[in-house]
Amino acid sequence: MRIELRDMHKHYGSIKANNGINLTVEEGTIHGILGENGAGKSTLMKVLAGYIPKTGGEIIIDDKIQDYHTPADASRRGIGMLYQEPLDYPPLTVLENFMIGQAGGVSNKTLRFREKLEDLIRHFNFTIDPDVRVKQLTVGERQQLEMLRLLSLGIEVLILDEPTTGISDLQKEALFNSLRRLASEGKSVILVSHKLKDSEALCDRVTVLREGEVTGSMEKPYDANELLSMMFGEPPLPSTRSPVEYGGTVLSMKNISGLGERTGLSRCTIDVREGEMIGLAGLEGSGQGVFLRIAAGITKPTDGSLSFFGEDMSGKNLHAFKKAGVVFLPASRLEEGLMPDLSIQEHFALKEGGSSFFVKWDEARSESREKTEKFRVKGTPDTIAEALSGGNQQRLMLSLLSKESTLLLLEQPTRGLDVESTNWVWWHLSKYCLRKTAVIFSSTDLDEIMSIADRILVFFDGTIIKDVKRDKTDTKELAKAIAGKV
Amino acid sequence: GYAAAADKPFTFGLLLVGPYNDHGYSQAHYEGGEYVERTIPGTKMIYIDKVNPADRPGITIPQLVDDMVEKGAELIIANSDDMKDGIREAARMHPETDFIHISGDDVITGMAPKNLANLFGRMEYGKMMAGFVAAMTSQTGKIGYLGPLVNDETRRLASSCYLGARYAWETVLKKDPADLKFQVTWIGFWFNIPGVTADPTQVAQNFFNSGYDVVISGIDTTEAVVVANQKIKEGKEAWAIPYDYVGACEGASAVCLGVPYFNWGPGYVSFIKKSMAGTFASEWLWLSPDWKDINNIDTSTIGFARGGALSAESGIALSAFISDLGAGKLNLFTGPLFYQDGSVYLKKGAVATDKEIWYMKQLLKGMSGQSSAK
Amino acid sequence: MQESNGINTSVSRRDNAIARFSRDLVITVLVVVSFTTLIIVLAGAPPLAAYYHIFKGSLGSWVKLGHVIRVWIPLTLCTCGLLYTFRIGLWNIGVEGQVIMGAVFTTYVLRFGMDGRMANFFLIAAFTAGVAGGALWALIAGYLKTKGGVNEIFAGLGLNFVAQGIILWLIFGPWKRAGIASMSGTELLPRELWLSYVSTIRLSPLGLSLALCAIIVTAIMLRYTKIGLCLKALGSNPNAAHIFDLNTRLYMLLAMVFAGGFAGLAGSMQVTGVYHRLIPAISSNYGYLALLVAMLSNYNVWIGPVVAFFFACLNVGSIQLPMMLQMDSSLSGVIQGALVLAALAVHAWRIRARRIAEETWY
Amino acid sequence: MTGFDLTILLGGVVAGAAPILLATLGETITEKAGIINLSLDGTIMLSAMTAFVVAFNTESLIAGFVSAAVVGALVAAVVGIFSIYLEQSQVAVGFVLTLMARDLAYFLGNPYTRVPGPSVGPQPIPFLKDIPFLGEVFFNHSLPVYLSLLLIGLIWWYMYRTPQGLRLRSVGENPGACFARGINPRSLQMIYVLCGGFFVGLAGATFSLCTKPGWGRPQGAEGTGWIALALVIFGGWHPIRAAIGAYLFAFLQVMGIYFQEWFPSVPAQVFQVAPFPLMIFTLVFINFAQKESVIKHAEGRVWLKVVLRLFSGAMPTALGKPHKTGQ
Ligand SMILES: Nc1ncnc2c1ncn2[C@@H]1O[C@H](COP(=O)(O)OP(=O)(O)OP(=O)(O)O)[C@@H](O)[C@H]1O
Ligand SMILES: Nc1ncnc2c1ncn2[C@@H]1O[C@H](COP(=O)(O)OP(=O)(O)OP(=O)(O)O)[C@@H](O)[C@H]1O
Ligand SMILES: [Mg+2]
Ligand SMILES: [Mg+2]
Repeated sequence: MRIELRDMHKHYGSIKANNGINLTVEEGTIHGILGENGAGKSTLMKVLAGYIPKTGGEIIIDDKIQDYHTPADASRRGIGMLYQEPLDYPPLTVLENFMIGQAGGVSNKTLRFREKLEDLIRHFNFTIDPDVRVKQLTVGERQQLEMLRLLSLGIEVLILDEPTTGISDLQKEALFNSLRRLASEGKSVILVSHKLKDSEALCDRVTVLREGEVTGSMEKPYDANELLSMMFGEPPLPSTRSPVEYGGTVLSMKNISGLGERTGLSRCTIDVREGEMIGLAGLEGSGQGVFLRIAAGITKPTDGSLSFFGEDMSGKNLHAFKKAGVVFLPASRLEEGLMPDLSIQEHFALKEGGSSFFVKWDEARSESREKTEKFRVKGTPDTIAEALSGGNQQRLMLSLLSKESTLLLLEQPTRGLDVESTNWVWWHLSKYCLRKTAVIFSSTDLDEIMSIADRILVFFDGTIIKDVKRDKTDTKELAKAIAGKV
Repeated sequence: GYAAAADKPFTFGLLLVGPYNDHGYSQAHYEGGEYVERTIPGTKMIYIDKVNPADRPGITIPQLVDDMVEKGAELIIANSDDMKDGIREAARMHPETDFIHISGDDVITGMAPKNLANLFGRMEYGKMMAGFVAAMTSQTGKIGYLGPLVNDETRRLASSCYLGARYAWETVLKKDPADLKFQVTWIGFWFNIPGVTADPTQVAQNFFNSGYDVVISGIDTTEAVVVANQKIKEGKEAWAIPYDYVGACEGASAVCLGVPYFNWGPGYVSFIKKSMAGTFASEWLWLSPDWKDINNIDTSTIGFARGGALSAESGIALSAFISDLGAGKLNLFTGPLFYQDGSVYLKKGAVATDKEIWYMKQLLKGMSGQSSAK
Repeated sequence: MQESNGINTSVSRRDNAIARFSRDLVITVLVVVSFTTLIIVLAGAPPLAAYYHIFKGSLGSWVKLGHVIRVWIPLTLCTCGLLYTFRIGLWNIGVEGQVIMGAVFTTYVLRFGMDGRMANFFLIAAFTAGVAGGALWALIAGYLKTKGGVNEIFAGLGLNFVAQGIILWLIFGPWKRAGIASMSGTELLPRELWLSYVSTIRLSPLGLSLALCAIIVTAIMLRYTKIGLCLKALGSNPNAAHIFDLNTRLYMLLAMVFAGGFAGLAGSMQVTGVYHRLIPAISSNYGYLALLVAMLSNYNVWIGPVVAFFFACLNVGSIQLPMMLQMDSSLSGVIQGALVLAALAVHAWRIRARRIAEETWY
Repeated sequence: MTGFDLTILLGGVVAGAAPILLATLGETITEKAGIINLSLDGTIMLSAMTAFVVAFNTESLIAGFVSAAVVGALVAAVVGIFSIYLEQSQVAVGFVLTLMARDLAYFLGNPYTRVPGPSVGPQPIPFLKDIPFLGEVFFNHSLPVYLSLLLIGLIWWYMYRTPQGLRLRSVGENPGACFARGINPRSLQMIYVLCGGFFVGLAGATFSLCTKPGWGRPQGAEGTGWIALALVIFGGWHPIRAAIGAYLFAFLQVMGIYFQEWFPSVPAQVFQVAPFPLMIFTLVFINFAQKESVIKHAEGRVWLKVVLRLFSGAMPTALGKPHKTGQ
């Protein structure tokens, strides 16, 4: 099936998410959509999948103009999409997830669909148990399930929005193989991603979006630099930071265990020294989150001891940790990091501890003015956090950090940021290391960890299975560790 | 009060605790007021019903009285025991207006200001008749009494019921005293307030389910009759005796043995005449039935309307009972009578005084149920 | 609700806000009036007469105005309290029970002063106790929420019924009048313990000034103090509390204490200023009504009292309906509910309109 | 009443629980679909009034029940429209309606206060009613009671054994995903809101035409709506466990009368509120049972596991958060 998009428009108020996009996807090919954050990739795909209404433009399927408004219509026309954030039902079983949307009526159809599902699983030699609850699956498995469901609907064109975030290289291989297989069976695949590597590995052709418009497209073999310039204007400069010598021990953990995420954390023992920049590698939810939250004093360890500068912190409350200069920035900004309905100015007033009973509004205002200036946050003191873009929210959070912090705990600090913002963030953080602040960050992107961290902890199933200096290891070795092989 | 000028009508106000159309206590008062309008020309009634904190949250008696006085009321009647404090307070605020508190005793206790009088009917006679027919009818000898809240008045009425029943059981039917069971269950107020009072429907059902075949209602509403109707539909034998209102048996002739009712007209008229003449005085009026014809609307404050389920012979026995009471041949408040705890209420041969009857400190020996909210 | 971006100046925002507000008001009122009229006609009564009597019955004379204000005082107190809990995103439906417990604690203290000596001392002590009682009852709900993880709505509801049980038990049990157990409540307080009032309009100046203070204090607390800011922040996103080192539980409890305290004060007013004794229905549903007031005033501390006054007028005036038109007075409740619904509808409709406008922006 | 007979007692419980059971089941459906209808208490009153007035004027019980159900659905529709389509706070709308519907009932029902009217007669089921114990308890009632009994199983079967039921649960879990799968979450939720309201309406009718025949102020149904809401949680959003809760509650209420005589020192009124502390306790326990540490602690301890499963109420993930317009 051949898809052609003509002069597609999607506007959110003043924001032109898609602004006159033309794009053609040939039958039986794998087509890559590249672009920085907010380039308009997801939006375009959601329109194509009928999930959101378009503001203007035409969708042409096999030379016929098609006008549809719901995902149902789209899948009836053979178009199905794997969304950036998985749209399934964690509390229900795999089989139930598979059935919802296909099965109707009141007669019990479980058996028929069980067969159907098991056939598909075998066909792609996946390993999913139809009877476990989806919340027990890994992100990768959830994608697989979703894909099988779409295929069982008779999908001709499969759209995947950033399917490679947060899944292991093994799962990624499995996924890519099945995609290749689909293409060979004559189906079209559209792959949305930030990641050049993925597109290069898989796609027959890529189209690059930027600020809602097509900046170019390219056949195999690809010229990485040219693609980068299409994505970001000029190719981004790789981050550099001058080496610092470490000071005394900031944080030391002994046999710390804790609950949380899927795996929890078990018997973790490390020391962190002033000025160290430590990267936490591993699949999403292998214990990094718990580790960071325990270190930040948000989660209480079930056993083991933890101390700052030699002072035992066990039994101390969050406040004590703050006093010790620990700062934690969560991955999800609006969910965990900021107050969506509060203005930038109110955020500063809130941060301003002090014991005064009344709020010093004028001070807060002036401070927010200068900080937004300094951190290049696009917004006025009265802009509410929700109205800021993802990157600007990240900048706002960083601008709220106090200089006196001794330990920075950052959960995926560059998640969803484009390369420029990313570089800016690292440049900013490196200044903290110079001030003898220890920085611990987690990331799903190995290359990033390799380029930034000078010490790397690899998490697997809630344990640290590798703890090395950056210059003593390489990507291959880490990748294996992440997959559980040491 | 002062004599009303001939041209402008004499307005009197009525504060009803329940709905004016409740087929019970409040409707009896409402119709009493209508009777006044009919019989004394140039009188006009204004009323407000459901005057109780559950139905009218935030409303106080003085506030309502203020309003009625504004509307020109020169005499105001409060028909419920629990308006006692409010009406007294209001009477103090409006010394130029006359007040009647039904079932109160401020005049006896001397707490009443000069412009507040008390009025009540000797319902114990009505209740005796109710108890009488109940005992005459009951097959199982188990009589249930659906009591409202516990106070002197309700104890008095429940006890009168029991005395009537005991008289029928022992003297008329010559049955063994031990076989008569008279159970009083209090719900907590004059009518059901969900989550506040016990549910009279459930209480009545329990009576019938556990062998009681006659339920006498001491409350203002008609649950007893409704449930009895349900029970005969189920094929059980069930009778009920409502309270307060002459029409309470309507549509329930299959189960209703009769109803002891108030006829407020005569009492109202006497007070309003006085007030119009400017001779209103603080007095305590406790009116008896007109024994010549207890159902005479112009003269008898207490009546007993016979119900469709009353058997002929019971009816005859009842007539005899009534004439004996009327002739004074029979006074059930005659000693020896004992309180529930065995202490003496009336010594042998002693006849109770009005005060002794009015202030009934406990239920009588032989009745079961709580004597006071402990 | 929030402006799409902070660029336009606060001034222009304010006056078009006012314009919007007045337009909404008109629409809402129109909707409600037509709805109510329909209901009244359904009940077979003359609508105009009904409205006339409600108006005359509430503002027709000084005495009536006094009655209105006497209702307005507890209503306003409860509303002020609720603003704190709404700020932090708690639905303190337990306010009803908090009023009751305030009244119970007040009565408990006053029972020691039944002989009428040292009246002022006992009154002050009683009001303090009332505040404490309400706050305590709110704290229980607060702890159930923060420690027990019980949704405050159900905790509150449950506690309302429990409070109802306690007050009944006291009135029919330990605190009953000698030999009598009746809904008419506990023994009447001696006159010394009644809140003094101006007899011509039956209005207690102390109560009035308390209510006014409550409004001002609340306004300042919410706008200019750390506490107010923190409540707003946590209401916006409790998950980010740890970033700003805010103790969510502490502030939840704090908000509950404020709400309960004001509610308890309302309870004290009911006992000392209105009924002069403890009755089972002492709360007069002002707690629930205050929730409507808060919603209708869009949680605004200045609009709140105005709405409260209007609601009080409805409550007092509606007594005329049964007297003059043989209609049930619960019409007032219908009108109040309809108002809130209509307001919500208009509000929603505005948001829709704005979104559609943006969708079609080119 | 000294005559304490378990059979009669339980019979009374089954009969007395009918309306509250209907309401609880209705709300369970609504909340399973992700919408909280807080207006139950008012809805029951309004539908009770409608049922009586209609039955009184048309002299047809059927008409009474139908009209009540329709009214119930209508009130629910308001909740649905406001929360699903207008995206307003469900709690707010529901609460307003609670108060408003109740007052509306009192207002419109005023002329019918305490007038004797029609009521559903008993319909013992032949043969079955003669089974010694069970007969008296289950098969000696009126039709609405049988209906309530029947619905327990029916609703369970529908929810957990049919594809439609699967949809119902799914929309309560993640409406967005439903939309992506071509199910229109809004109309689906709306349907079940209406459906739930329908049953609540029946509950009201059962009050005024069967359990507590007649209309008055107070009618006697006041407060049950709140209890039903609590029972839904008590039942962990599962129809059968919700039903058990309803019966437990009815049992306590009936026992109140016996308590009055067994513990005379306690005023009758107190027993009326007994169930509410119980509800709070249950809610605390449910929460406690879901704590990770507790679950970990239960590993291996069989009996503890059983208790926990009993209380593990799985709240629909999207409860109270309807699908926002696709952007
Ligand atoms: N709720 C909102 N209200 C108003 N404007 C909004 C809202 N959400 C997003 N925006 C606007 O959308 C634009 C970008 O937001 P968004 O985070 O979606 O873009 P982005 O490209 O992902 O940004 P980044 O790359 O920094 O993450 C910003 O200008 C922001 O003001
Ligand atoms: N719901 C929304 N409201 C306002 N603006 C939006 C909304 N969704 C997307 N946008 C805007 O549309 C633009 C494109 O968003 P989109 O999600 O398509 O970017 P993307 O290419 O998928 O970025 P990413 O790689 O982060 O997924 C962004 O600037 C964003 O601000
Ligand atoms: Mg995207
Ligand atoms: Mg983004």
